[in-house]
Amino acid sequence: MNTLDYHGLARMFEGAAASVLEKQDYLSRLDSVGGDGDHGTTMARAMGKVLHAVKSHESQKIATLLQEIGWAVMGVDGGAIGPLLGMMFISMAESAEGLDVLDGEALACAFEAGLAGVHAQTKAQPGDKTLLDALIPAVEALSASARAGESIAAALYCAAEAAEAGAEFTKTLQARFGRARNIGEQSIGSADPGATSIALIFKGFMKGITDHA
Amino acid sequence: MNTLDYHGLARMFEGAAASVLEKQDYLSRLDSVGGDGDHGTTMARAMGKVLHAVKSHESQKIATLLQEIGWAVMGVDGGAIGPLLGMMFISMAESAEGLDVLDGEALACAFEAGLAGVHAQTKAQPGDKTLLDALIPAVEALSASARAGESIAAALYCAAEAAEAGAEFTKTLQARFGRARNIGEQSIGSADPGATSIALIFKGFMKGITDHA
Amino acid sequence: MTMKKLINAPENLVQELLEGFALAHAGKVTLSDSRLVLRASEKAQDKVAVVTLGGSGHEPALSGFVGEGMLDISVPGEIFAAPGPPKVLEALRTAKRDAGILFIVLNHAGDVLSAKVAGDMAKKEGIRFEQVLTHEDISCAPRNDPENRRGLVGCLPVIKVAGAAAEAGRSLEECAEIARRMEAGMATLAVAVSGATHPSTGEVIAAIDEGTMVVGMGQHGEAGGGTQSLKSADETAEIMLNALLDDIDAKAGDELFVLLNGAGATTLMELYLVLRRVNQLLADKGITLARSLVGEYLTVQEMGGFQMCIGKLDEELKALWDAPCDAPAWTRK
Amino acid sequence: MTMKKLINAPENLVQELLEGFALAHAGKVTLSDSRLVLRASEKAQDKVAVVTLGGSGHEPALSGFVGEGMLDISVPGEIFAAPGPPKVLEALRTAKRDAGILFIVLNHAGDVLSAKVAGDMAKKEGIRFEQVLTHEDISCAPRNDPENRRGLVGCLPVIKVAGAAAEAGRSLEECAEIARRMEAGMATLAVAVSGATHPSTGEVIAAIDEGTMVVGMGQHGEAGGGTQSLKSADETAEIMLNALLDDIDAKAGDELFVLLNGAGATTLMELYLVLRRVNQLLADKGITLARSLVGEYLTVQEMGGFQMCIGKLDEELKALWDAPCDAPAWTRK
Ligand SMILES: Nc1ncnc2c1ncn2[C@@H]1O[C@H](COP(=O)(O)OP(=O)(O)O)[C@@H](O)[C@H]1O
Ligand SMILES: Nc1ncnc2c1ncn2[C@@H]1O[C@H](COP(=O)(O)OP(=O)(O)O)[C@@H](O)[C@H]1O
Ligand SMILES: [Mg+2]
Ligand SMILES: [Mg+2]
Ligand SMILES: [Mg+2]
Ligand SMILES: [Mg+2]
Repeated sequence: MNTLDYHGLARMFEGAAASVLEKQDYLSRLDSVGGDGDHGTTMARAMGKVLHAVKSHESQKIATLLQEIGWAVMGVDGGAIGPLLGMMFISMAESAEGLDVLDGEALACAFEAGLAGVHAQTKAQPGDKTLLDALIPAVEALSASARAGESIAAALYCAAEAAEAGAEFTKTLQARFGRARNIGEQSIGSADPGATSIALIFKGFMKGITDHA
Repeated sequence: MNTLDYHGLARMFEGAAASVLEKQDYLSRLDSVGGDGDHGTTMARAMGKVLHAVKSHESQKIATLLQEIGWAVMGVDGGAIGPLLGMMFISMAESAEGLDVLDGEALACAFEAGLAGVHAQTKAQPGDKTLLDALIPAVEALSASARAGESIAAALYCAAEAAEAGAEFTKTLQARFGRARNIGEQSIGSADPGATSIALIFKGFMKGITDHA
Repeated sequence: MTMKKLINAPENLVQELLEGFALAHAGKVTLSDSRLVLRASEKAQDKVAVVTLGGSGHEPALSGFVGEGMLDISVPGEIFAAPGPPKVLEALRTAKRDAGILFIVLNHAGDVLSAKVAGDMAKKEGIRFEQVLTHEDISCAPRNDPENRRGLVGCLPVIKVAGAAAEAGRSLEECAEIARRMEAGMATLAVAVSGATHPSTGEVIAAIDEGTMVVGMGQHGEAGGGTQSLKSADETAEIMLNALLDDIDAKAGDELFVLLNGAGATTLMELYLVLRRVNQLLADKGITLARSLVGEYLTVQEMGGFQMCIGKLDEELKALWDAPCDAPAWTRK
Repeated sequence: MTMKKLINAPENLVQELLEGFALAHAGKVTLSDSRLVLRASEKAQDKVAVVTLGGSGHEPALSGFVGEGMLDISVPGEIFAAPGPPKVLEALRTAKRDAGILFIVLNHAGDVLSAKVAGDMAKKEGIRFEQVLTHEDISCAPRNDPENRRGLVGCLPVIKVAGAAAEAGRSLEECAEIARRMEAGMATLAVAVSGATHPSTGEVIAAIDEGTMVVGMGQHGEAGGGTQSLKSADETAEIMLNALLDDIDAKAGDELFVLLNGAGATTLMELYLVLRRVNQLLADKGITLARSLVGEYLTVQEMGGFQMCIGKLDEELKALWDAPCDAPAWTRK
């Protein structure tokens, strides 16, 4: 399998939803440390919308599915995470516009566009203890693997590993963006909720692909 | 001593103030049972005004002193007790109008007028657990004693005894007037704060007269 | 003492709060040297004046209702305690006019006593006034025992319509009739979910157990109703509304106002939920929610809970309700 | 869960509260099917529209500022959470007009992100708007680091003057300039004395120890300041005012507004005490308390405490402040 079609993409998102939903409470607990404790709830609502979009979607087109998922995620009134994640998927959609399947290069381009979409929304930089600290290494690992000609499953595996390492690394960081910024040094020691969600999403992407491969 | 002059009256009120002030906290505690716990505070403020009126008063006239005391007591923003007690003294003033000294008969008339002044303000009846349950027996005892030709000190002594018995008796009653009405049967067992104040005032009247006699 | 209040010396509390109040609403009210709260711009002498009295600690009540189209004078007392008769008499003297004074008194022992003593003296001085007593709390006495019903937030709609009538130049008799009509068709019930502290003494007002609420709570935390388990907004709305509708004998086709008065800590959010449910329940019964008012009007410090006050409206009362007014706690264009 | 709130199912909370809100203020606002809060009577198309967004649970903010002379549309989010970009974009589409839209955004991560995404899309659709960010909380960043200052109750005076300018037919550029001028001269500081509970999760928001207070509390109980022993009203007023005066560099001769915004459980009584002291302190410094506003505008559920917001006024801003408005939370004749 070296290309991803509409159905593969749908399974990736089903995997992401399952992976996040399983950890809902844990995500809220992480957000209680320095945020408002709603991250798990918001993510669960977002993933519910993702599942609904996947199930009810009819176009069979990659770009429109991504577009719809992005818009659905953004429609969750839950603070910071909706617009960030939503813009990631919408930017991916723009990159995948017109394509019926994504090969490794196209997938790398799509994720890079997604990352750029997130960057465009926030001034947060690597090391600021945000979802970027998981997303940047994930996208870099994915691109490197895909462009090296590895399979899409392998690329997603690398991305998931990198995202998890990135989320883990946020434990050592002090929050400089989002609500957690306000607690300053007290944010050190616990992982960033947004980064943890990114790790769960990539883990789910991978499982979604490989479990049904 | 079978008449009461201006100075005697002043000493009576000084005695009443001392007697009440000593029990301020106890009065507030009684009011906490079914009322708003402010009775001691209000009475203390009222007695402060009484003392001030006595000290600063210049007319040397019984009626105007009573009038001023009544008005001062009413000027205390403290709920029910101010108008009731104030009207008592103002009604006494009306009865004593023009007199330089009060003999037993005049004193009885004055207190009877005072009681009538209180009655005119409230529909409370004997047994309703209000200050009337101390005031009515006190005035009756005072009148009986004075009209029997006993000394003013003796009449005040009888009044003080009767007031105290009346206040004690309120423990057996259920409040039907004032804030304590709202707690219904729970008011039984503890004395009515207003009746207790009346008992303290008459005790003070008597001590004021006899200590300086 | 577990008080978490931002205050200064308790003995100056009322004076200081009134100074701040007058400052905050300088265009609408002024504070006299003797501590009466007056309208900033006096009403014409040929119109009926509207006067009331009552303890402090319930802000914005009652002084927050002073202004164009509402009260001319409020006489604030100490915290939770009626002002003494001398101040009340002074207010009546200040308001004295040929057109007369509508004197609105909430049924609480201290207020009634002060009003009576001051009123008797005012009568002797030839001051013309009509007294209207508000006593619409259904929790502690049945409708046929009005003397034992407390006056709660129902004073506000009475002040509103009577104030509008006075502003419109209606006679003293008419103003009194309007106030009494409003009062007669009205009922209030309070529910408390959490207690408060007395700001001068630091004592707890109405400690309420975890998981419970008290229906029939008085304006100062006096009992009068039953403790029950804490209910949802919808259930609470239904319990209270049914009791009130019963009391005023409301029927399909009636037009009502509903006033939800927050006790202090209860959020507008919660009150909006209650209003929503009240509207549904009224609609089910064919009764019209003709006017509503939601906010904190007569508080009990930081108590949690609210008073629900409903009342019958006719065309005239609706028009008076809608008339413009400009008081600190109620401005209507 | 120690929540003592009158609510129904948490997942319906915002929808239900908005329905009740729209009902309570039916003459002033309406709720659209997609949950935008709109003015009951639309503003003329040739005038600038004013739009904002923000989480719920802060009632009456922000939807309580919708009305004549203030906002045209507010986009309410979930409890304490910004609405997502799709709703915000819909609001911008609804408000679209040649005169343009003044888009007021409070500086909180979620709001800013939603506004940015929606704004970028709106731009692509040719919707003309100017965004003004409010960020006047002095507690968590110095004046030269405005990006890290939160937007607290200062949005209210900005909405008031910008809304008045828009109502008066001023151009989008002028409205934006007025909003920015007001914002630039403004500073806010919050103090909390007691915590609250999150109405959907039941979690404690900012538990505050007995006998202490927290200066610099954020709008959702986020820290940002220091815990200190509970002070008197006078002392608290002085601590807060001095910090704020310092921040805006106020000088003798300046004219300021002072807005005291109750957090939820703190009484008007306490706020009046604070205003009284603020006025004394300003007078001592030769600064004029030109306008004041005391009440609950942007609450944090039943939290105890308040936000003090001060700002410089010039003749134009004073006139705009005084202009009539008719929103649920602020009516001015
Ligand atoms: N300005 C920002 N830039 C980048 N990421 C952010 C920003 N604000 C928040 N985040 C991310 O969002 C996460 C919090 O999401 P969530 O709890 O859903 O939002 P909120 O804080 O608005 O409740 C944080 O852990 C962080 O990863
Ligand atoms: N309506 C009434 N008639 C007669 N006495 C009353 C009445 N109301 C209150 N009292 C008396 O006043 C006392 C309470 O006084 P106080 O606590 O000063 O007033 P308040 O209850 O207004 O705070 C009661 O103990 C009772 O004796
Ligand atoms: Mg969060
Ligand atoms: Mg959130
Ligand atoms: Mg008492
Ligand atoms: Mg009292």
